[in-house]
Amino acid sequence: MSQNQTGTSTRRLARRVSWETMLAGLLAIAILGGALVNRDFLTVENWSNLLANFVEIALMALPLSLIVITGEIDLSVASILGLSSSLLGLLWEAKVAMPLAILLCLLLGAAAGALNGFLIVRFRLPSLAVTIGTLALLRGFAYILLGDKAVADFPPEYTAFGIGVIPFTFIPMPFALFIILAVVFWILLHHTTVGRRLYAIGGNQTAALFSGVDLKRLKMLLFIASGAISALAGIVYTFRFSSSRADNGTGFELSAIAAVFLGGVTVQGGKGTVTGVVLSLLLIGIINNVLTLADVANEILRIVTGSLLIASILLPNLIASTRERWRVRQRLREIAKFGAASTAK
Amino acid sequence: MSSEPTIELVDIYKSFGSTRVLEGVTLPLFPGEVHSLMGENGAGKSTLVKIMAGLHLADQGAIRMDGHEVLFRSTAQAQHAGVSVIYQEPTLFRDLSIAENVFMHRQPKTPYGWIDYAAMNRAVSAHLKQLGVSLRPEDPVLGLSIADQQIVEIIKALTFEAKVLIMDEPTAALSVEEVKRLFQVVERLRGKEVAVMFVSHRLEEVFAISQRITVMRDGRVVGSGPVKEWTTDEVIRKMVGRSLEALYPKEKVEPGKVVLRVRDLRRAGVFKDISFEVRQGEIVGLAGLVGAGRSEVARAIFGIDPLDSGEVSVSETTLRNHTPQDAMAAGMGLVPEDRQQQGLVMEMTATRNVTLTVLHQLRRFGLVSREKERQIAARWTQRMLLKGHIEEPVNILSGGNQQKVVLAKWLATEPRLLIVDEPTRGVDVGAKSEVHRTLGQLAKEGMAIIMISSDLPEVIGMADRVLVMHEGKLTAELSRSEATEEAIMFAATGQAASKTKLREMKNVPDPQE
Amino acid sequence: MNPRAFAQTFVAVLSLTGLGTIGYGQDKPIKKDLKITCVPKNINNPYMVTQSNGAMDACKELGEQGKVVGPSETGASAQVPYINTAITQRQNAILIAANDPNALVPYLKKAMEQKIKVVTLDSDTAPEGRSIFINQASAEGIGQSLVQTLAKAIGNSGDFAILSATPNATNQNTWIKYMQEELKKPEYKDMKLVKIAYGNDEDQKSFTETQGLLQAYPNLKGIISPTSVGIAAAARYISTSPYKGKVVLTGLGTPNQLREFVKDGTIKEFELWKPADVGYLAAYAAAQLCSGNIQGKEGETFSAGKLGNRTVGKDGVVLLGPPTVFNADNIDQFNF
Amino acid sequence: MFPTHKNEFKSGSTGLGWLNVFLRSREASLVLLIAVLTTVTTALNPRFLSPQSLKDLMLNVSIIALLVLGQTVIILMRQIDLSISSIVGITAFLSGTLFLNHPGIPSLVVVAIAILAGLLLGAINAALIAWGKIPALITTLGTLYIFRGANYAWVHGRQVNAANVPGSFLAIGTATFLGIPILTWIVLILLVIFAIGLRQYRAGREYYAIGSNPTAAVLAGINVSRRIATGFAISGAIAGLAGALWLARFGTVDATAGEGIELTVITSTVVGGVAITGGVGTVVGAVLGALLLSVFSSTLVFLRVPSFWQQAFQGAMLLLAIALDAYLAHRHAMRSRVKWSHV
Repeated sequence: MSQNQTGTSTRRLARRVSWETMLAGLLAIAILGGALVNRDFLTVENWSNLLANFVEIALMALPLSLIVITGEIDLSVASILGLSSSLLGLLWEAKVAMPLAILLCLLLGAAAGALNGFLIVRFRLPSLAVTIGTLALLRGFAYILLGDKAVADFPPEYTAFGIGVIPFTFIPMPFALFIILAVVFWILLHHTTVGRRLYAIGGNQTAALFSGVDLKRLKMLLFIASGAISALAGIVYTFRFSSSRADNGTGFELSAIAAVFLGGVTVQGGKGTVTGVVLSLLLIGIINNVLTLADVANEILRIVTGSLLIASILLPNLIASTRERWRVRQRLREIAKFGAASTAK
Repeated sequence: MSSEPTIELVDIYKSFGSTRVLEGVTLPLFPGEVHSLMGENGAGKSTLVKIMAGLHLADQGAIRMDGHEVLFRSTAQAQHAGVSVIYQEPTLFRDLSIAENVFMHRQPKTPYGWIDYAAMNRAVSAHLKQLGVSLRPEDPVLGLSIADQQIVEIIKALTFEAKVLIMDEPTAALSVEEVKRLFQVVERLRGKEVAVMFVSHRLEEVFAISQRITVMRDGRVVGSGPVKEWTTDEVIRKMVGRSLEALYPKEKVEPGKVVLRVRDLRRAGVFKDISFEVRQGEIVGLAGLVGAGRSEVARAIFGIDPLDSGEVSVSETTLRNHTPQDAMAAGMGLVPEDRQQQGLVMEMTATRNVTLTVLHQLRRFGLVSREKERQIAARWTQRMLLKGHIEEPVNILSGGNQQKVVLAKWLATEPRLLIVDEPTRGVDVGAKSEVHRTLGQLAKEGMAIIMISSDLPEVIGMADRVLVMHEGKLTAELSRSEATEEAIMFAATGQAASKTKLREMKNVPDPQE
Repeated sequence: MNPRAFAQTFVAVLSLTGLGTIGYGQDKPIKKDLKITCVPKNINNPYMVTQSNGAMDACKELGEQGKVVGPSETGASAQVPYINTAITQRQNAILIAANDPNALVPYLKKAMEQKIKVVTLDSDTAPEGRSIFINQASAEGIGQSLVQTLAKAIGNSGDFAILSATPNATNQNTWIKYMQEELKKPEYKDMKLVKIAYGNDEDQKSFTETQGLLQAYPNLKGIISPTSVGIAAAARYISTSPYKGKVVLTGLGTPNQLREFVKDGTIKEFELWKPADVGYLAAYAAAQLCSGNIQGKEGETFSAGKLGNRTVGKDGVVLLGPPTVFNADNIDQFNF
Repeated sequence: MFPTHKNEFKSGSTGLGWLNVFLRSREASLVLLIAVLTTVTTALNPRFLSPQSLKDLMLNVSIIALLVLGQTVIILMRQIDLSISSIVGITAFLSGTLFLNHPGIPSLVVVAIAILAGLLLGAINAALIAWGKIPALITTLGTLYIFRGANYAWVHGRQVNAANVPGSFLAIGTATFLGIPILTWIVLILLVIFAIGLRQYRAGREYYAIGSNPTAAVLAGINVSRRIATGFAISGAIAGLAGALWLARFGTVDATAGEGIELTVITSTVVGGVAITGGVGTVVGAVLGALLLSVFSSTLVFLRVPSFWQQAFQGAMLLLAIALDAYLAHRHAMRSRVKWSHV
């Protein structure tokens, strides 16, 4: 019996680590493929473009992963990005000092996240429905703030941050910001008690509550963090393109969510790692880049992303269900043997 | 003995993992008879019910209906064969009407192929009237009391024209009035030659309703026969079947200072006027029937459910905020009744589960130290003599070992007061005695313990004092010497207050309000 | 020595010896096999497709390697990866119809630093982001003539509205600006611009926006829609509604899309240039830039194949020419 | 501990006052809200009730209302279908191409092919969700990408113009019968069919059962997987029909047709009283929800509210609707908690 148990556990363990390994493998294949297909792929400039391209989505995906791990979802992230970008433009136009404007944007993002959190935690509303609502509401606010205007003349020292790279490297500055935050989130999720609590909430909300985990406060904080970091993504976007528009980042929420799911965070909650999400972001970014370099049309990328997303869940499910079916059949055979060939009806 | 049994279980064996739940159980149900199945928690009654319902497959043995062997591989097959089951927790569609709940998936149709709502409502209405229930078939299930939901389940079984009706603790959540109504229905079914199996803990009910009683213990049938061959004492003796002293190693400890004091706790519709104290080194049993409000009181003390009024103080300090965090800070621990739903995160390792309550102890420089994590988990699981690796997810552990993990996780908080809710439910005998040994030892070390249990011998064996609840109120406080099964049952069934009512239970016309 | 190098040397020798034509080396032959990337606003817009095809035709004519890549949505940032890719691929020139006047500038500047020639067409960026902008028509001219057309039809008095593309479309906003300038003239004092609506260059949105305009402003006499998607959607709505014949519709659109509406009287007059020519001219300008014949300075002249010679105007703007005015009399002569 | 909130408006409880009588039927409250909005707007701008304005209103709401029918079936089962907008896009262009490449093809054949194509795409969702056991949110998010991507790849920059589509087909989107547009008639007929199907057939009731309590549905012998699969197939087929009608309505179709409407459809459905937690709601309510949103945006236009406000209003309405649902469910739960009258 105990041998059997260790057997199951190693299999379980193997299944758990395998998703990151598989993503890493796919990543290696993508890089190798990219290098073979296109000689420009492994150039320094290309990598610096590649990394910069998905930085806003990557930023939003970090807190989003944690939210999904606790069994909730936040679809309003891209709208908060747009709202923050619009506010930044408006404030800059109104001659507000840039550091203050940035602070106000972050606060607005946190407030927007708090609105989500409040509705979800206090009123116990389903987060899917709430954030579909705030997806429209907050984007609406962005349009109300900025309308058809576009603010462009941001100070060069800030836009330089948007498009510049860290001196002597090919790493874009916004991506460095992402790396820092990814490390912070990695530590938070995997090496602090907060992370332990988050997994417990996602694994079994009731048991977490019975263990004294303050899940209302944690969820609230997560949504606030998601709002603030989405606002930060809005600021990065604004400086990267020196453009503040109400429609900035429309539709990014789907890309961020796709990256989170592909990264191995399950929609039921309780599972997933920051490493997995970072790998999946890189994977999507690289595939995107390779296809663009090869002049493959943009639409193929959508198909690839969608397919990866579905395959990431379908494959493990198929394996599990095949195994399960085999077990049931085995069991029935045993019963037929013991139970002296009997059937219902 | 009227005739051939309608359904008969022959030599049934069933194991879950390493735990053997049923060992060679044989049980016949006869037409027109109510057959009561009794036994302690974990005796295997529920598993037996689930096998008859088609939810579990027996490992060995056969089910015979009208002399033919059958194999139920799904609930639908069992239903089709004429076996209806009413579970303790009704499984209903709360958004749909009563009539639709009864007829889901087999609604009557008009000649045009539309659902014949009129016919459906008529049929259900007739049943409702027969049962003397003032519900309308169009009413939605949402908002019905548990008792009314139970009625819906019964009508469902009736419309199936079931030959076999199995009721798994149907009265657990019912009031005396409602039980009376239910028994009238059962009498009527008996008249229609239905074979009824009645699973209950309430001795009075069992003697009032049944023609035959079977007692199970540890997965085996230890006694079976017509009701007139049984006495209450005999049933209890068979159910317990072993000497209490050997099993329950509670040593006499001189109670110390008051650890917990609760005053006038009230939660509307659930419980009221709850006041008691617990002292150091004391095990206070909280007894009562399922649904009497015991777990609800425990949850409210621990801060999970809100209180409408009342005061909870630990070591003379009144708790201000009513949250589990505060309760834990004050030195409280709660081992909840449902270990899978409330006690454990099933997919996490034992280590992570154990340390979930003491995360602050794991920090080193603000980060989680895996070493400390492992040390703490190892210390407490070893104390509980956990069998199994602590780095494995708990869902592969046996029930007993899972329960040990839950206990370990609360012991790790080193509480002053530990509330244990059904600590040995569904746990095999070995693990059970280990749990008891640990609780006894903890009390000896000065911990105050509240033990909620439906397992009367356990309560009697372990508790220094027994509080009994009935319908949301404390009805008795019994010292160790006063606490006999009879005394507890008396208070738990509210008999002290209304002894006559139960005597009337059998056949008194229902006074319509 | 390959033929191209030979030709180059030959030209160089000619100019050195003074045998070449006098001027800025305009007779230098256009280089072949230039890599030219054409980035439309988005790849799904039929107007953009026609324009890009014009550019590809020119590339074929000149023997260049042209390609069309681009995003499927029109967000400000969507074109950036394509610019970056063009840089990585060491393209010689980028032709781009900008989705946002500012968002692309830093990236186009980067491209220019890498010696990539940038030509904007249809919708411009800030001048520092490109060498040449191919202007399909004088913005001022379009603004004026659209207002004049409408004024003529509604007798210089009444309310009217504008149905634009996206709120941030540069060319649209420039034209609207010039329309508002024109309206300041005294003869239009009785005409009032009541609303600018945005159809986002989406057919369905433009359709419902037209609906909304007519419902919200019952006294509306006319609509100007300076976008091919907008005018087609507006025409379709008006032609099936009681407003047909009562509300004057004009703007910029393609003859093929609007033919039936001109014939059924929904539209009397509208204007447009040939979108293919815009692309064609842009490709020529890019090739000339790459060949060193022009730098994008005011006053430079270059040859543009079938379109003849063009002169670079102020701020590097090259004008395609006056737009064609279409009406019931001439519409059948055009097919694009 | 964490009750899944459900709402219920047909409660038989008594003594709740007029507000509850009004709230008890979502349909009634929606009709009332629509009436109030219409009255106020008409008072401010009488043209709101002009025939043309009414016709436009009906046409505007029709395609959304049609998609709402399919989405209702899905949300009743506690599922979600985000991919409908992409299915509309593909089938709209498919219909156009059929007319373009096969002049003289009967309109009915085109519509049938569009529905079939939609059904096929819906079946892909169905297979992945019901048998691949992938959560609907992820599956349809994935197919939202895939279908739209495939559409882009196929259509590229092409466009089908009204000129390529026979006038008789376009008449569906413009002509009226008894003052009501043909398109609206089609939706009304389907509404009746769906209302009857969900009310009068076992299969229809099973959608409610699955969303209300999946475990109980299994115990009742319902084949849950198959039911969920048919639900997604129906949603796909409806989206296919909506695609064909999209062409009839707008005449011009390119690769972007229908982009983004999934959120409007879901919002309408939820505002119409179909609880996102499943088991509750009617198609009539959901369609009224779509109508309310449509009237509301018309009102904004008539009152000359800047169009930039529209989206914010739509979001606020969805939030209000779910908050209201939760409030009602909570009160209901409080009432049913009383187990012993004396306690």
